[in-house]
Amino acid sequence: MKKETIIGMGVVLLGFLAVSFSFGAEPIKVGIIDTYTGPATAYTFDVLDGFKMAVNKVNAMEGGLGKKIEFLTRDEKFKPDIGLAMAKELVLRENVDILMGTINSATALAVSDFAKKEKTPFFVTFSKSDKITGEQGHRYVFQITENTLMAGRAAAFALAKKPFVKYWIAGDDYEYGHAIADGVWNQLKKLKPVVQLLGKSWWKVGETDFTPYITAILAAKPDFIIVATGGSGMVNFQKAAKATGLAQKVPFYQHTAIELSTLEPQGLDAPEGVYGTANYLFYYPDTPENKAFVQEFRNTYNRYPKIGALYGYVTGVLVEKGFAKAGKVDKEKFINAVQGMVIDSPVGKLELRACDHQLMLPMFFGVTKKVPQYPFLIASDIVTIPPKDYMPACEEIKTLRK
Amino acid sequence: MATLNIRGKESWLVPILFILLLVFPLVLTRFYTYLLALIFVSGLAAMSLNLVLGYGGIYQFHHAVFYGVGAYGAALTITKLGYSPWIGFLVGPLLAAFISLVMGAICVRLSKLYFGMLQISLGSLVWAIVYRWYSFTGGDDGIHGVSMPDLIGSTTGSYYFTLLVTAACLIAMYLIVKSPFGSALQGIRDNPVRSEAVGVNVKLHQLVALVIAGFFAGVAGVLFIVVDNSAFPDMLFWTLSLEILIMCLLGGWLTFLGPMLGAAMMVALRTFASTFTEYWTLIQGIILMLVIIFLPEGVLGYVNAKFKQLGNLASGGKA
Amino acid sequence: MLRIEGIQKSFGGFMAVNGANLGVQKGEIVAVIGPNGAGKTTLFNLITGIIKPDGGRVIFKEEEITGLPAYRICKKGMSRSFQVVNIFSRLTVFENVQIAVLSRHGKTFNLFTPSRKLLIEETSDILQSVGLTDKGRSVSGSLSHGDQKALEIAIALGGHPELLILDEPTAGLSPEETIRCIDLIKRLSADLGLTILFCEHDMELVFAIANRIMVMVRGKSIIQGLPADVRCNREVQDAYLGESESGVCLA
Amino acid sequence: MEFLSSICPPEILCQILVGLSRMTILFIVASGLTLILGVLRIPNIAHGSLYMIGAFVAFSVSKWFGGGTTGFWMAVVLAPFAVALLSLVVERGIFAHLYEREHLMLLLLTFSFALILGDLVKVVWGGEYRTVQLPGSFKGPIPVESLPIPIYNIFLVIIGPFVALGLWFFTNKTKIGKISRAAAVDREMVGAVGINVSWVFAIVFVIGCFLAGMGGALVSPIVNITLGMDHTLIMEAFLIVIMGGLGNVWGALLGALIFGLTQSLGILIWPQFGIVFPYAAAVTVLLFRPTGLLKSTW
Repeated sequence: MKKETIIGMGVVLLGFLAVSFSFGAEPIKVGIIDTYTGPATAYTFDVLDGFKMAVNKVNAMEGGLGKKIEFLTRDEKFKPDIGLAMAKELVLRENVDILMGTINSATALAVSDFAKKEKTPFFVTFSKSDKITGEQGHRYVFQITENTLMAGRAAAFALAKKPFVKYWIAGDDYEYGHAIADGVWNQLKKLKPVVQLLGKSWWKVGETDFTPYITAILAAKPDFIIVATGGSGMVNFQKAAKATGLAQKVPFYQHTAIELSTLEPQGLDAPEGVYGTANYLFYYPDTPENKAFVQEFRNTYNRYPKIGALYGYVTGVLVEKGFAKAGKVDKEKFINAVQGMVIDSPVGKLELRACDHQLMLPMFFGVTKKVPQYPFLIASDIVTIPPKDYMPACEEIKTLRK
Repeated sequence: MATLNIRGKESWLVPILFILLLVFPLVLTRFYTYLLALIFVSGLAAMSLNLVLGYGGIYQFHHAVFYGVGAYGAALTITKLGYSPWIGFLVGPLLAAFISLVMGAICVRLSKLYFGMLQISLGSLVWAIVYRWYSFTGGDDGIHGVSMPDLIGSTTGSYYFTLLVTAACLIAMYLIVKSPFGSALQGIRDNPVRSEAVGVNVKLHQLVALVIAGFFAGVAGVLFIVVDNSAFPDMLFWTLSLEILIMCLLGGWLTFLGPMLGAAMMVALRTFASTFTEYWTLIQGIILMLVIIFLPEGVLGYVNAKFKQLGNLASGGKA
Repeated sequence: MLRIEGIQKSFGGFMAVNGANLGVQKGEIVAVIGPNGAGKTTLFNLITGIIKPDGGRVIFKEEEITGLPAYRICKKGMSRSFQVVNIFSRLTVFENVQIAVLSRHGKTFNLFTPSRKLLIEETSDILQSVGLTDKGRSVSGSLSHGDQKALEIAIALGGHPELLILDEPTAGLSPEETIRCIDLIKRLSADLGLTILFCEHDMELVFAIANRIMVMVRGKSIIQGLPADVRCNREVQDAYLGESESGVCLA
Repeated sequence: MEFLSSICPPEILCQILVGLSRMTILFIVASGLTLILGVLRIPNIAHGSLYMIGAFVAFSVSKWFGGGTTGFWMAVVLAPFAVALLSLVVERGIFAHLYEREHLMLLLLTFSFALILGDLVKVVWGGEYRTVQLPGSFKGPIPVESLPIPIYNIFLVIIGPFVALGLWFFTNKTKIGKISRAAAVDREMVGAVGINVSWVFAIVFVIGCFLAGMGGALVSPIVNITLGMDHTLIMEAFLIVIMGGLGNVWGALLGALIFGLTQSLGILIWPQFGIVFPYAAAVTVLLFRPTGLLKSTW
């Protein structure tokens, strides 16, 4: 082996040694791993901005502990191996007290496993995997968003009251799509045994041309379609539904179809009459809390808050209140303080359930509609489904975790 | 030819480097220990590719398949079949070698770009299967929390395990490169027609090389499980394959240790660039572009050439 | 030792070799001559299995080897050099020859013994015989053209052949190098008792060393015989000189 | 139509028609890729990024002209030229100096461009979705046998053959096209007869990239324009090019046809594994015809 090679490698190693002497930080440090590149940003930017809004408020008025909250972001670019490495970097090098993120379920689950090992609280802000607080849940992980099981059950709850019998299931062929579809269907069959499934179609994630699938579905003549798409698939499918006229022929449901993230980019081109569920709508409920939140968000960022803003904001509040209640920057004390905590939010009081660390959010069910006051569609005929109606019971979680 | 020679006067540096690496966890923080382990994993994957790319001249475009199969083979053996991790560690590389044998047997009749294209198509099929076989592979969520034996469960433990396995693999690969098989392989790289004419069964040698490379890539996949306790379908996606190719190229694909250096550069760059900018792929792309334009033989290749030029290498000559 | 019967090969409708016949006896030096594009190199490629014939037979040591892959034909004791330098350009001169020697000893699947310990003497001997001993450590791609041509032959010798096939061994060489090359071929034949089949443009060289000569024109072998017979053959004169000047003996 | 529906059920007919429109976009992008691959020998991974940039530029242009019919047509016309201009700068600035490098180097070089362009798009347009409004005349479906086909898809199916004919005209009837075909076979020879090969290459590269931009512009009204839209597309385009035979434009058409149809019909046969069919088709083709269906220029 050549001398210079070895010397070179030695220099690299010494370099590592030199930079590794870092210092502990005074403020509360939150490390955020999320996807800030690609389609997912339609959701993740709002999480970050909502979180920032909460944190800035705390920092401006010296939060309960008298410490500032500092945060570091890492763009994992939807790659779980990189996301995991980044989480490790944040904990091992930056010594963050709290981890939060990410929209990618694979990353969320991997980081959750790491958080458990490192005994560092991890707030999952957008991944909808029901494994996070379900079978793979543990003391150190919290889910601030609804999960697929919850979303599916909530939708089934509302759909069971509709007259549709012959269903078709279609969706993005990945864990999220299947989980949503299974969530709706299993619950729907339980609530309304007469329903029948005519068939299923799955397409690859990122599919842009849905017309072939839609024509196949139309040929089967179902009463209703459960469309389990996520991310960019939401808008893509709605566009195709509009172009083929599907939206007028067969009603369909998409989780988050009524949500601003899906409707705003399409402007007035979005199809009307699409059923959807969402945890947050900036115009509903029409309460002072929500109005104040929307006003503040618009003042700061000059746009309407989407669903992610609520998740980010609530996480910021929980971090601040948790540490304030714990009385010191101690991860174990923080968890003891934050689990079971009830906080105020734009959608009312929210409880971070102690038994599985799942935030109990209300779910809104509605159908898309054009209105004169906005340059995009909004939800109408909104039904609020309270969390106790669709969340799995604590006993259920216990058996899942064994 | 730019290979490295251990017989020179500098051979004493190798044990010293190894001892340095052995004591690093005692002085480094856990993060740097982890980062080094990650570099070993990526580096081993890149070096296994370079066995066929740099030494064999085979355009293996989708090498990550074997890395991923190794990881999944181990992870599934441990989590789904419930065997001991040590058995999983064996199953991973063997499965990778087997997939490599099947894919190699199909692709090896083609050469250069056509080989690469067919291989990338086949590899994409393997990826698609892993990606959608929810009930078994966990689909796009991947597999998480693969439990490790206590001995190698900690950051330091996994570091030492990774270090030792990587070192063993490097020695084995070095021996192979220096063996008659390695000579024949380099002959095939330089001139397949002539190799055939001197009695070397080119396709068979290439196939064996592919299987060996697949095996070592599988070992790298297993080490990823050891370090990160997870397996993801992204490990089999074609973009990762190109990243591994880049590691070979950055470090120097005609040198033995170049890919390891390339991996160190890529991992370090990604880790540190991403701490101050979300545009780290931009930086990655620019560096890659500059290296291709100005250092076509990679960093280590360039350094070697410079030293040769300076005439400092009289003692490091080769047999 | 080698017999070729009516071998044929066409490339996209062009008959490169169209029924060539050839016989080589043990110990002979046989030359193949013919104008440019007569199909000499193609013929050699067909014999050594680099390309597969469309028809005809190749018989080597009483065994049919038609269409066998090149590496198997090589194992049977037939080695060749190439017209255009065809070496392992990133490897050293020593390694170039060693690959051929390792291959002949069937050691190329040996994974863990260092090459540098294997078959050193035999390789060195071959390098010595072609006069490249002192260049053993040079990277072959950086050699002069003359040395590369010598290396061409050395690689072919690495296979320890009974029949050595040389495709224009002196192409591109200076007059001095050509003389060295002629000496080398003669020595190989005399000292090692090699049977040699070669093709060449240099008529002087051909008539100086060949025992027998085969003439190819437009893919066909038109005559095979002693130098003296070939020299004054009418057909050969037609092919080389054009019909107007026939009646003059070649060279 | 009635004749067709008598021999096959309407939903299959529908799938075929839709598969054809999917094919058109793939063909336009892949034909540019194969042109560059055939003449310049560059496996251009950044081709997908150019397609993405074409779509983003189409968005910006359409917005500039206030959307609607004008916006759409201006976008479809101007976006490819913008991409062509960008590619000219890249070709003259960088690729022109590196043609002699190994394919592997060129492949990775274009990959480095894909990385750079991807982040630059993010710098310029941000990370959110963008959409281009479909002009009013293209809105809505027309029913074929009671099943709807969007008008825009039919428009695409019509455009496809025109692009193929245009390319055929370019490569066979124009001087530059003829030179480029000769250069694909023997670069030195063309250089030797005194033609400036370098500029021929530049023109071919720019045309290839123009097609990528055109694909992006044409697809922009029916998808949401987003970062990452290049990733799946470039893989599919490469498979099409390989299937058809490297450098063969008609091969790209054939490959795109196979790809589009196997994907559409695969959904009918086995919905869950619909996407496996085109990949399996590519592997099958290559198993039996390793150098592609039609003659490769390599």
